Amino acid sequence: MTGDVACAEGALAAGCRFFGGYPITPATEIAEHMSGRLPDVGGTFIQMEDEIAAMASVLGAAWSGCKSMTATSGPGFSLMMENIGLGVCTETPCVVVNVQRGGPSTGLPTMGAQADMMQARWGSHGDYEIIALAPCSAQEIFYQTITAFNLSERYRTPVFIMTDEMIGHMSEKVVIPPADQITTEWRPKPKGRKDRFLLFKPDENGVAPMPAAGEGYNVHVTGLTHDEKGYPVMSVEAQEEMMARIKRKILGNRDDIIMTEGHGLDDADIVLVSYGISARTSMAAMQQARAQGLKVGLLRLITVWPFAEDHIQRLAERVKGFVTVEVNLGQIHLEVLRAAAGRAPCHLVGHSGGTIISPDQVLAKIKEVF
Amino acid sequence: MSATAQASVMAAPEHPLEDLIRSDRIPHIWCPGCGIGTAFAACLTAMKASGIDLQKTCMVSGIGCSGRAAGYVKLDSFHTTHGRAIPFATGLKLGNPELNVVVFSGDGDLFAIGGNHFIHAARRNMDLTVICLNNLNYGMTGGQVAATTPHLARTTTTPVGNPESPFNLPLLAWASGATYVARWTVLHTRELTDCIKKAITKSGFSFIEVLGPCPVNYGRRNREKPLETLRLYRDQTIIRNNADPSDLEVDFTKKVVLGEFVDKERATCIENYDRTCRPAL
Amino acid sequence: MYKQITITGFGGQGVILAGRIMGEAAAILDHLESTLVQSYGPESRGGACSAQVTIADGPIYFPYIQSPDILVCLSQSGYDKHVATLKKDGVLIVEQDLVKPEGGRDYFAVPCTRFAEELGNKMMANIIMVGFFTAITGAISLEAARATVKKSVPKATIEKNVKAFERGWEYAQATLKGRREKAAGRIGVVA
Amino acid sequence: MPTEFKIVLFLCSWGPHAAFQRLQDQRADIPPEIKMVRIPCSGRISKALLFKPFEMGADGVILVGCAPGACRYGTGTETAAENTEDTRQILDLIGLDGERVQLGNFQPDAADDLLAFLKAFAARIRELGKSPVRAQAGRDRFAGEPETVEAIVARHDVFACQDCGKCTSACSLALAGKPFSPRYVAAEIIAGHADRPDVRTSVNACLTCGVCYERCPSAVNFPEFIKDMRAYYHDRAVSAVPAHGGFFQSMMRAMTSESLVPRRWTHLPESIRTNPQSRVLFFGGCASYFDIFFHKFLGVQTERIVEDSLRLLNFFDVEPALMSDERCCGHDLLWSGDRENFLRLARINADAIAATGAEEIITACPECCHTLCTEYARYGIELPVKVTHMHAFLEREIGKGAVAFKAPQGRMAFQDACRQSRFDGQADLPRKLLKHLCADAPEALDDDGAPTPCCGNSAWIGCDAFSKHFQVQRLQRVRQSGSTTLITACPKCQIHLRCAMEDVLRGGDLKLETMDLVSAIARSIYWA
Repeated sequence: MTGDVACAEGALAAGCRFFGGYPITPATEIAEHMSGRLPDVGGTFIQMEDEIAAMASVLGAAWSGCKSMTATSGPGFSLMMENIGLGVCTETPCVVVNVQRGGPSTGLPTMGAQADMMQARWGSHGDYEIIALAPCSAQEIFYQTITAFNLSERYRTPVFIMTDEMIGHMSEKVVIPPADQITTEWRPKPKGRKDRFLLFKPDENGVAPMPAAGEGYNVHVTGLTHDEKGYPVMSVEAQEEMMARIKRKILGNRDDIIMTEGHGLDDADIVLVSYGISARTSMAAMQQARAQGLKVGLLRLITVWPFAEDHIQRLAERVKGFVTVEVNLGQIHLEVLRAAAGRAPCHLVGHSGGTIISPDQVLAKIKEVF
Repeated sequence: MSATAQASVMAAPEHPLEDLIRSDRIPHIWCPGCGIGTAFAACLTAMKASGIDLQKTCMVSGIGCSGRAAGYVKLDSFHTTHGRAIPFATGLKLGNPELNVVVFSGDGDLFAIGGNHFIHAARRNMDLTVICLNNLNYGMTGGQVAATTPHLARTTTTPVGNPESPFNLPLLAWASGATYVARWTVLHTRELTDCIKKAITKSGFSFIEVLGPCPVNYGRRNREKPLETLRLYRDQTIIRNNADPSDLEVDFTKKVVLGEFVDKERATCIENYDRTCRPAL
Repeated sequence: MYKQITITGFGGQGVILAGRIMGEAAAILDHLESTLVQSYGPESRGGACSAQVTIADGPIYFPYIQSPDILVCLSQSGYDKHVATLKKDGVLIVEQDLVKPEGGRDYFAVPCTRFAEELGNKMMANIIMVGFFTAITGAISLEAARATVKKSVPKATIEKNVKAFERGWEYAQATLKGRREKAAGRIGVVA
Repeated sequence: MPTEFKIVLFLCSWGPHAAFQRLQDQRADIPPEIKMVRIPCSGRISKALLFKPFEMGADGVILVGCAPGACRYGTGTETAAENTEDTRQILDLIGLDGERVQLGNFQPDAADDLLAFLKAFAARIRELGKSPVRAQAGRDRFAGEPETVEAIVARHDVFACQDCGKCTSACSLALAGKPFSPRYVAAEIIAGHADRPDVRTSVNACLTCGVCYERCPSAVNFPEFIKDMRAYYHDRAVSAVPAHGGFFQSMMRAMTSESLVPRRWTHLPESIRTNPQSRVLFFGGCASYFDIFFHKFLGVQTERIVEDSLRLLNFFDVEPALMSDERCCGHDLLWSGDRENFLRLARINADAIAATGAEEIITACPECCHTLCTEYARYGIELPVKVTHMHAFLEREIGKGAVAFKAPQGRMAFQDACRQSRFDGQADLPRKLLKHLCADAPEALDDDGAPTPCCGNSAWIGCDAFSKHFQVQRLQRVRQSGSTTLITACPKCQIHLRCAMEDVLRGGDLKLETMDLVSAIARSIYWA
């Protein structure tokens, strides 16, 4: 199946029961697949009038007690940013898939890129932390979609799957394990007296329990800066406290959230840093380089946000350099540069999108920097 | 504070809507002379009177003065982004069809930035009750022109008069497929309350426009004293149920028609979805 | 085993579906690994498009194909664009009536569009090509290919499509038999 | 002295009879099993007459004529030698020893030599033993077969005839000017005149080509009606004598003896590959008998069809099984009214075919195909195999592709086989093959797609000047259209049309190359 279909199947396996979407190449297949499958499992699919509405409906459904998601590509991702901000502010669990294509604006609808990575990080206004995953195969999309839902529920936050046209449209074998072998998590539920319940009072892991509408908690949910009760409070202190909580629950759980995969890092002189489809290019390039006797390793970022800066820092102490491979003009590359902090030179193999990077290009860069 | 004083507070008669209001958030932000409070009270009264399960009832608002209503109701309430109350409510209702979802918001929020969502929700016949407090301008941001501002009316962004023409909201709702449409002013609280009650208990997309004064921003710039606005509501309106929707322009130089204009049955979005997409269930 | 296959044609010929059937047959029923990537223009009918299928018995990292082992061309423009990329000892398969190969390179040809029309629906040319491809290249097994065809087409058309698949497969068998016979010097009945 | 052996001696009443009389006068010990039939000339004993005694239970036949050069009629001795030789060859094929027929030539004064000859022959026959052919006794009727004319008429609903005359206006015989009308025959039989000689003659004259049935608005199946009527006459022993002296019917009746073991495939070229275990059985038919019988005619080579079929099967990787004792399918017996012997043959065939274990029978003969497939089933004889005409096999294999055809030389016309085109509704099948054949030169095919009329005869009965007349017309038309080759689909069409070309007066006007479609394909197909 294609990466897009694997994503939809992963969502269903994770327990997603609401999809609010708007068609856009190359993410449409996810919506199409969900539209056929959701009614059978008691869920609901709706194609909204635009991506803004789609994202709003996803948040609404999340507060109704559903696991909900949407899928889009760059232009739609831009439109969703408004309500993604609302989702972050109201700490609403949901999953947003961005099957990236060439941008800016309408860009290259049928051709892939990885150039929305920074938009994922900073796309909505204000300071915040976000979780973004970048799977590199159809099988991994399946599993990472489940993981995305689990992280989203665990930390009450929107989670992004930053895939791309190449993987979205690539068909590969996907093994779907039986339901009892799939772990699905649910948002922590409040306990205790309903009239004393505080919607944003975190428990021990920094995340506040979350009821659903209609359960009698009479919650108030607002995109205004709010206190633990959820009431708007227009004050410096309230802002500080709210922001600290939103950042803490993510950054305080970095070890749980950040997933990477290392190949040949133990003896590597040069480390390729890559994610998504480019990680496959990098893997092929690494094998070719190794065959030529070049000690090259690969750090594949499965979680892109929060950024695995500790890993980079540790590697920077002992490697001769980093080569970041991504289909953009240097987004994660700048993060690597920041984390390496001058301890190791950082290079980029990237271009502005439309096609995948070939292993030859990476190999050439490896030879150039060796 | 003395015990006596406390006792006197305790003894004070309870507000009839006490149980539905987050009294810990009072005072509210609405200005003196504003019509929102009246409309909000009518809405809460209607909710109570309708006998629906209030625990299963939510209010969703967008941004603006009216959008603050969700913050004052002691129900599950959602104060969303500007213009997006209806799609948020759509997700809420689809995610859990047992919920009664009332959208309470202003004309700027629902019909300018959120206009597209309004017509699509009406087209789908989403089972929502949408109450629009129409005060003819953007009140919260200081009185800018809105999609409902009358032709030639003055606002901060139309200092010499509005060159554009306003929406006829009931006509728009009717044309988009709403199954219940009514219009009242805040002066007509009894009729308004009855209609909201009817709208809440009726399935399908219900829309109620409530004309309410904004003396601070709109009234002041258009030489309309608060009381004069209410007088207009009394003198320049005419109640005509089932009126032709195209006759429903808001133009106080002529008579403004009030009443219940549409009350029809049509399968809701969820009924149609279940029937079409999961006939076996 | 590591086989890279490029299928080219114009939109509407079912190039992508053909590629998907090949990949799926290999991955699901032949228990191999496979990837399929595709490129197409904005039009779903008439524009040039191609599918790139990699079939391997180990992991496939880079799913894109620069020089295929097998090139299947359903259109002249697809042929013109891709023929230079085909490996020297690669296998070239073309739509007999739509592609005129030049340059003396050996190739296999099947008039799959004509066959499809004879079977009642031009849309099945791609399935005939899958059948032909299966027999000529052996990249996927007959059983896997046939079962995948059944799974990949609308229920009402399964029977027709299996027939189309077998048409292509038989034609390939005949082609291969003809080549064997010719190699053995048996050209005709009398000669 | 009674004896178990029976030998028929055909004795020329000129020279040899004088010698024989002397032996009788001398009371010479002529072997008692020899029964003498005095004849005017050995040249008058046709192959049919030479064979007939065997059908009737004889163990040997002697033809004795004058010595070469001494014939009173000039060519008698020569003709007798030819007929004897042909008959011997056919006897060999059919599984009766050729030696059971012997020609002798004696002068009147060679009585002793004649006696020695007769004794040697009788001894030889004793050595060979009794003929495996058993003379038939009693009748073996098809159960439930209608016996009365009324029943036959009812069975085919001949009453439905509207007397419209469309049949007659299309009938080849009527068009050739013969006073023959299907509708008239039907009307007369309905009227109870079945036993009138002219009606009987008409029933026997019918070509059973099926054009009338094709035209009939009431769908009266006239050929089937004729078939039953012929059986009716046969039951009453008033059948007409078939063409060629009834040789073929005789041979077929001989084949109904189970103890007879034909040796059908002894002359197969070595290059042809067969496999006794094959799931495909090839059914050859009577072509090789025809070739011997008609060998004097313009190079009739119908066995070539069989050989080319086998070569084509080999070409497509099929190595078929052959039944070494293959018998006639029985078509001609059935269509000349001898239903009981048809059934005997059919039963023996069905058992023999079942015993091969094959799943499919392929035959290149349209009559064999129709008979095995349709007629056997009609008379309750189930064949446990699928019957495929060679054309269908070829269309299937050629359809798979990868073969091409050398462009034909000249222009070709096609002669349909009635059993294929009209009876089995397969007129398009040979035409598909012709299209393949002329793929590179479509202008070489002269065919409007409609089945052509009958070749002029069927089941070896009813050949006359009228059938000759329309054969000539047909050949002339083909020639006029510019064709140089006539492609046939049935060995009999080839024989009949070649016969018409033999016309000494028209000679060159009618000459066309004739070739079976199978052979035409075999000649030009190649792996592309």
